[in-house]
Amino acid sequence: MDRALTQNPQAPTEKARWHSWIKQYPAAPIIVVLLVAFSTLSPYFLTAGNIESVLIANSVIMLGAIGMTMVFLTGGIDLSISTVISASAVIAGIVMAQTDSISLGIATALATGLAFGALNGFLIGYCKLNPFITTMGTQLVARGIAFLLSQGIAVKGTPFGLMDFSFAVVLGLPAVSIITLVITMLFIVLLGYTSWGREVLLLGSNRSAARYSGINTARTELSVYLLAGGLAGIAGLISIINLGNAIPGVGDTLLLIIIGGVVLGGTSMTGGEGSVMRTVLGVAILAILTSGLNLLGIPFYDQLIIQGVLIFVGNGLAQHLSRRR
Amino acid sequence: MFTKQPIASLSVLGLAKAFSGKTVVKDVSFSLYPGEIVALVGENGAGKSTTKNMLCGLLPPSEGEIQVAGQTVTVVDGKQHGIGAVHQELSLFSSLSVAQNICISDLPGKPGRIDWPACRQIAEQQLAQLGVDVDVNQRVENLGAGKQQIVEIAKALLHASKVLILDEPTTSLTAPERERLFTLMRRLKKQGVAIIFISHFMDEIYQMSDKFICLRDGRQVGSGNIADTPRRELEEMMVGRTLDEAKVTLTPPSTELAVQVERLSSHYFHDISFSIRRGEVLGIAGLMGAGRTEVAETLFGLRPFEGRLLVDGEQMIKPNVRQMKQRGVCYLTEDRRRNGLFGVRSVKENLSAAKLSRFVQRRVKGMGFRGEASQAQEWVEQLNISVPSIDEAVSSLSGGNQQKVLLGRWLATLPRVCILDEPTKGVDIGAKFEIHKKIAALAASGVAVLLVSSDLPELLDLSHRILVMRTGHIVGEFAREDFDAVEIISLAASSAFEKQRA
Amino acid sequence: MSLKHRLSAVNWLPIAAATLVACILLSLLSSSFMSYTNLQSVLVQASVTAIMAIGMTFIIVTAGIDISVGAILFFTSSLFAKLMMDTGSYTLAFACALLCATVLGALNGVLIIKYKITPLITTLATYTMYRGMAIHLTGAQNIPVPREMGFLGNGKLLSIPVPILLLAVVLAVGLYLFNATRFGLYARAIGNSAQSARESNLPVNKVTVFAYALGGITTGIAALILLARVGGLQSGIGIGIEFTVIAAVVLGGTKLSGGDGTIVGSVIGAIFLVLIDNGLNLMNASPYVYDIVKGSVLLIAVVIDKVSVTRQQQHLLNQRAARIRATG
Amino acid sequence: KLGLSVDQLFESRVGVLNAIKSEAQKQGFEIIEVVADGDPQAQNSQIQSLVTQKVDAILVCAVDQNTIERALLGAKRKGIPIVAFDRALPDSRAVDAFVGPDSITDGYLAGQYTAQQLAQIDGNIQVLELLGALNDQNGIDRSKGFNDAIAELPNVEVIAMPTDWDSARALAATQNAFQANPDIKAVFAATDTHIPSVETVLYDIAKLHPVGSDQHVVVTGVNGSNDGYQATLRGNADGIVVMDLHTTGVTAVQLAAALINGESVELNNVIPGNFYTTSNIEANKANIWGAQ
Ligand SMILES: Nc1ncnc2c1ncn2[C@@H]1O[C@H](COP(=O)(O)OP(=O)(O)OP(=O)(O)O)[C@@H](O)[C@H]1O
Ligand SMILES: Nc1ncnc2c1ncn2[C@@H]1O[C@H](COP(=O)(O)OP(=O)(O)OP(=O)(O)O)[C@@H](O)[C@H]1O
Ligand SMILES: [Mg+2]
Ligand SMILES: [Mg+2]
Repeated sequence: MDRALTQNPQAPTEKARWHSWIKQYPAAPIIVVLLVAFSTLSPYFLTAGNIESVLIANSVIMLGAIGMTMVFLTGGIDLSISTVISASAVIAGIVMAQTDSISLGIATALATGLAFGALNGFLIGYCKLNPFITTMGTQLVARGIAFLLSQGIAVKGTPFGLMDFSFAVVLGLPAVSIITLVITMLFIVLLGYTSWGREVLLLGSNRSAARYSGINTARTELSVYLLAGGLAGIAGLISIINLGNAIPGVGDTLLLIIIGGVVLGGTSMTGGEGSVMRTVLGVAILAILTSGLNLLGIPFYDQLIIQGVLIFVGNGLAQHLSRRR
Repeated sequence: MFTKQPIASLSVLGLAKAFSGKTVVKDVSFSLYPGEIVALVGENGAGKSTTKNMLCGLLPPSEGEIQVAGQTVTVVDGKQHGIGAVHQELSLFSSLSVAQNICISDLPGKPGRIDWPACRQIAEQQLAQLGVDVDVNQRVENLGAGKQQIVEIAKALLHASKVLILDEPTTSLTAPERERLFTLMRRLKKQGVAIIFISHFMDEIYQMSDKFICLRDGRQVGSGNIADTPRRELEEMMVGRTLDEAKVTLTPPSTELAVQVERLSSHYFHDISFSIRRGEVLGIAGLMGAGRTEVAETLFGLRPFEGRLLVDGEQMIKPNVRQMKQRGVCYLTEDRRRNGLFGVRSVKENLSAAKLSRFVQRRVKGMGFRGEASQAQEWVEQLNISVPSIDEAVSSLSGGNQQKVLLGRWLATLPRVCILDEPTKGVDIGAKFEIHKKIAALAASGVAVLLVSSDLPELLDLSHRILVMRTGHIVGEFAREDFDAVEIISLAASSAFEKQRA
Repeated sequence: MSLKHRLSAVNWLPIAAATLVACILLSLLSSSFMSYTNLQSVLVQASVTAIMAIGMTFIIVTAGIDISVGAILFFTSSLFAKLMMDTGSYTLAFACALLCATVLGALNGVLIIKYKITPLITTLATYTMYRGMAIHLTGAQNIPVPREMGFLGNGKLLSIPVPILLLAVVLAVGLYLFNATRFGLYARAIGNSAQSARESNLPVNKVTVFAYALGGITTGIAALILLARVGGLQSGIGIGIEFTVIAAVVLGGTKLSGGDGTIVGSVIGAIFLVLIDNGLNLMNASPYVYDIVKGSVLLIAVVIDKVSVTRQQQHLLNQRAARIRATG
Repeated sequence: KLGLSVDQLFESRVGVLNAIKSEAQKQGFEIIEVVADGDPQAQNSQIQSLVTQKVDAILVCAVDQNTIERALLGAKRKGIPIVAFDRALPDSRAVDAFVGPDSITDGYLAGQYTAQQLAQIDGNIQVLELLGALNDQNGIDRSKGFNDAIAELPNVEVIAMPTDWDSARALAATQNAFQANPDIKAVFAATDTHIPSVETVLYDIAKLHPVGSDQHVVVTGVNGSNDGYQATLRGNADGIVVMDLHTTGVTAVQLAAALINGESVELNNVIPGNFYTTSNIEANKANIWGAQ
């Protein structure tokens, strides 16, 4: 009888496991291909210096992308992440320039991010406003605040302690990458192994069903935007460490890169499906791609074209791999 | 060929379907002649819907041949071949109007200029045939589940000139609407339309069909004339084993009140009062749109209300779902797709969704889900859910199995008050009996059960008491010894008759 | 159906109300606002985004999105300017530009249905591609267009500015397509549920490609107007406009989740967005407060929208409750 | 090998890049070019990748003058000379030489001319200023220079409108500004690529009168693009400050070559812009990088 099927589920075969793994991480094969290609094509690609600079340059993007991942999991979108990064950097930069206190700077960066996150979360979670327009509104407000407070130019006077930190190396990795790594792991655990994380996924999968199951959808949603804001705050601070100064436009160009990284990793925009680990891989694709194409000396506009084409080729590849048995 | 029979409207030979290597339908062969109604029967997950999907061109068969009116076709095109289907899960467009939904596959007028008045007229005609009164300009999302089902049927009828496939069309319908549907099926039959009828209600199958095809685990295990096959035999052919005597025994309830409802009113109902005792099964009968679902949802804290609601003697003021859950109340929704299932998530996660904290590992508070998988596996076995693995996405399950998952989710919370809205919607006979036994056992253990169902025999079998609702009011109450199917239906329906007369 | 009932289905009413409020406020704050010429110039300014928003509405009701329209605009303008410069033939340049915009739009649709990647990521990829192609084409050079082109940007026919006329034409065609044709209905149906659409045998692929192609051609028209108005190709023209366009559509009452939307709403949404800038310009606001004000106004607009929708629903519910009480 | 790190691609930047590339070719240098597309973090890592590739010198135009210091110091430690072009890095400890415009003076030249033209008018004079991006130092400096010069007139009110270097926004802003203040007597565009937009608006409201006419609105700009050149030639614009992109590019490579050879060079090499008016612009066509 076929009931046996349910009672002793077949031990997954090697092939089936590979199959489901690829499904889980559609970005992985693309990364492998890119790594192999670039390291053969450019002798500089796998040098310590290059790896280090790629890690540092993508730390801000990674933190923003984690926030965006959570928001996407609920089926929402947060366009304000990029400019909240800028606003937090500027406000923290000003506070640090005035007080020369790093801890106060960290606190303000975090507080700024959380404040914007709370605003988004309240409006979207409790007032049930449309996430796209709402965060577009806060995006502009955050950008405006960043420009108003800094008058458009970099805020100078970053404490030397923070500058030194940018050169610090822990376990052979730049300190900012270690911070990013720790936060990433934290969120992998938070989303994958806590009831809060599960509630976020369920909420995104079917909001109405989540309500019918007794999940406090408004509060969960608020917490997601709040955390995304907090991460943007930290990202703003990291941008100061990386760049030495707080600049008002630092996050503005990152929005599409962040969204691209998240979706490339395989987190769906409609909610309920995805993970931080996928986002790590998605961001990695973009990071490897830009670094590799730069090292190969490909002209900027051709890089753009190649990036676009590779997204389709890569996705085709991933789909092909997951379809084959 | 020396047959005197007319050409088959539709015939299939060795039809098979596999999803990523797993065969779910195999060796299905039959012919369907004009003017005959063939019942497609089988347990949940037997492959009925999958077969239907291949017959109406939604899924390409992995193997086998389909002939329409004697011609072999590679892909079935519903409109061209005159094949219409009512799908198990509603396939309506919620933000379009009823008229637009009904006509969408065959719009009147030119492609560049739809004739909207004609469209409305067609829709009104279709609905009039089914004898229901629905505003065709209304958006479908504003209709209750029952009326949506009617719209779905009206839509399929429109271009089913040769073959009509009905996949569990009656799950959301109450007796009068079923009767109208059957009348219509008889008329179509007379007109020479061949009908494939999928249902888990044996009464209906014996009432309506001429022949049957029985599937078990994706294989065709029998076919023949309904008239020559005793009901018992067909049932056993479906499940592949001998069935026990299907009779649940009810234990008398205690006197302790679990739920009291006093003068409850909302936008959907008015002045509702009743109480449920521990160990009692209280049934609510009514036509679709009577407001039963709204009462049930209100009791679960999903909707605002006026009046008093007491659980265990404690008044609930503006309760929310969480508070009701803490009091041990659970609610099984009638609309599993919209309000129940987390489609892309796994069976395991769907089973644990209502009681996440139950699985939380204690060592680090709030972290990890130790025991989730084994619990889920246990429920899968208890409810006999047919699923390749508990990590499978719940949306790939068959309809009846999805319903079981949902039921499992709430039974897993070990409720003290159980509100069940159409609990056996789409569940096969064997499993339905198991669920009935479970409900009876639940009541026997002191759980108060509120049972909302459009399946009157189910209500009569399981309830201690039945309330009858009509347009938002309670219009009658029957104790078990006074149960009378005819009287209950006429009480529930009288408003509909009034409306027709007016 | 009662009038109230009918009105509740008109989902562009909230934004229309917000626009009206904004107009009243602005006419109080700035004496020059209510002049005929200013209102006309508001419409002219809105024409580019409004035309694009009409195309985008079709895409969004299919539950899609097109991030690449800004890049299509950039590429189309580049192609047009380049062809004008190299060949001097208006016919050739116009034909190629509009054709190319349509093809690029349609390509988005084709890629979406071929690779089954979400529309966002597909159009994000084509956004970088089209942008790269545009820079490749012109080498990031600015190219002037002939003065006669200016007719498209600030010429007048029957004393109505040409961009407004073009907007009216596109609006009329859009309304017709949306409300009277199979394509319009199918687009909404697909946005509601692609699964159901397939079950109902709708030509999902064709409709999808056509919707994106419409997004492309409206972008092409907008590109030509913009090019005519700014007098020549500038590197990066149009990049970033996609968010304004999407915002106009969403403000207009179209759901990003698809299935439901209005063309008129999108146009009003575009006008509303231009009003904010216009008001700030008229009031001589400090350049630094622009974004803050714009953001706040957007937030207020969604709140107003929400409140009015909720009130309408509440009203319908009360009506129902009264009916039920009456039957008792 | 020369590393070339650029903030973004647009017309005038490409003008300098072309000059750099042709000069580099003449001197036998190979060029490795990276474009940051406006992202300071990207530029940082790109500069580091240039260091990794062991270039002999780095020519850099910064996205933000204050934020690539870290990467530049890294290069400096490897002994790679650094030449900043177009955008000054005034506080940098890493830069060995700068070559580029003096944006304050450029703005000042345009302002000075405008002030002269408006000097005879009595009463309150309104002047429209189309700002560049609010976070671009060159834009900020041009504005500063222009305002310094115009402030010499006692009765001037400057109406500043943000444009973010975007012509469409410049167009809308000009249109709205003329609605609110129909008496605007002069327009200053931080980049002369916005001048065609200004012409569109003036034409719309029937105020497009050539230089010399009574009702002429004074229009000036900075840059030297073909847009500005043509407008000035037509007489719709009074004049433009033209940056000498060719000299900038050539000088940048020469400075780099000198530094590689260990020669000491001047730290600040300002290439002044020239103000050409309708009367003399045609004669100077050869000096205008954008003119076609
Ligand atoms: N898209 C799919 N991917 C994988 N498996 C599927 C898919 N659709 C159906 N199945 C599997 O095929 C089997 C048959 O499903 P089907 O829906 O045909 O059953 P059914 O007979 O209609 O049952 P029910 O009475 O419960 O509706 C089930 O085991 C189901 O899990
Ligand atoms: N989502 C909804 N939006 C608006 N009205 C609704 C909605 N759902 C149901 N209704 C209306 O509420 C009334 C009662 O709904 P419903 O059909 O759920 O009642 P019911 O007694 O549970 O019937 P059923 O037999 O269908 O379960 C109907 O008139 C229906 O039109
Ligand atoms: Mg089924
Ligand atoms: Mg119900």
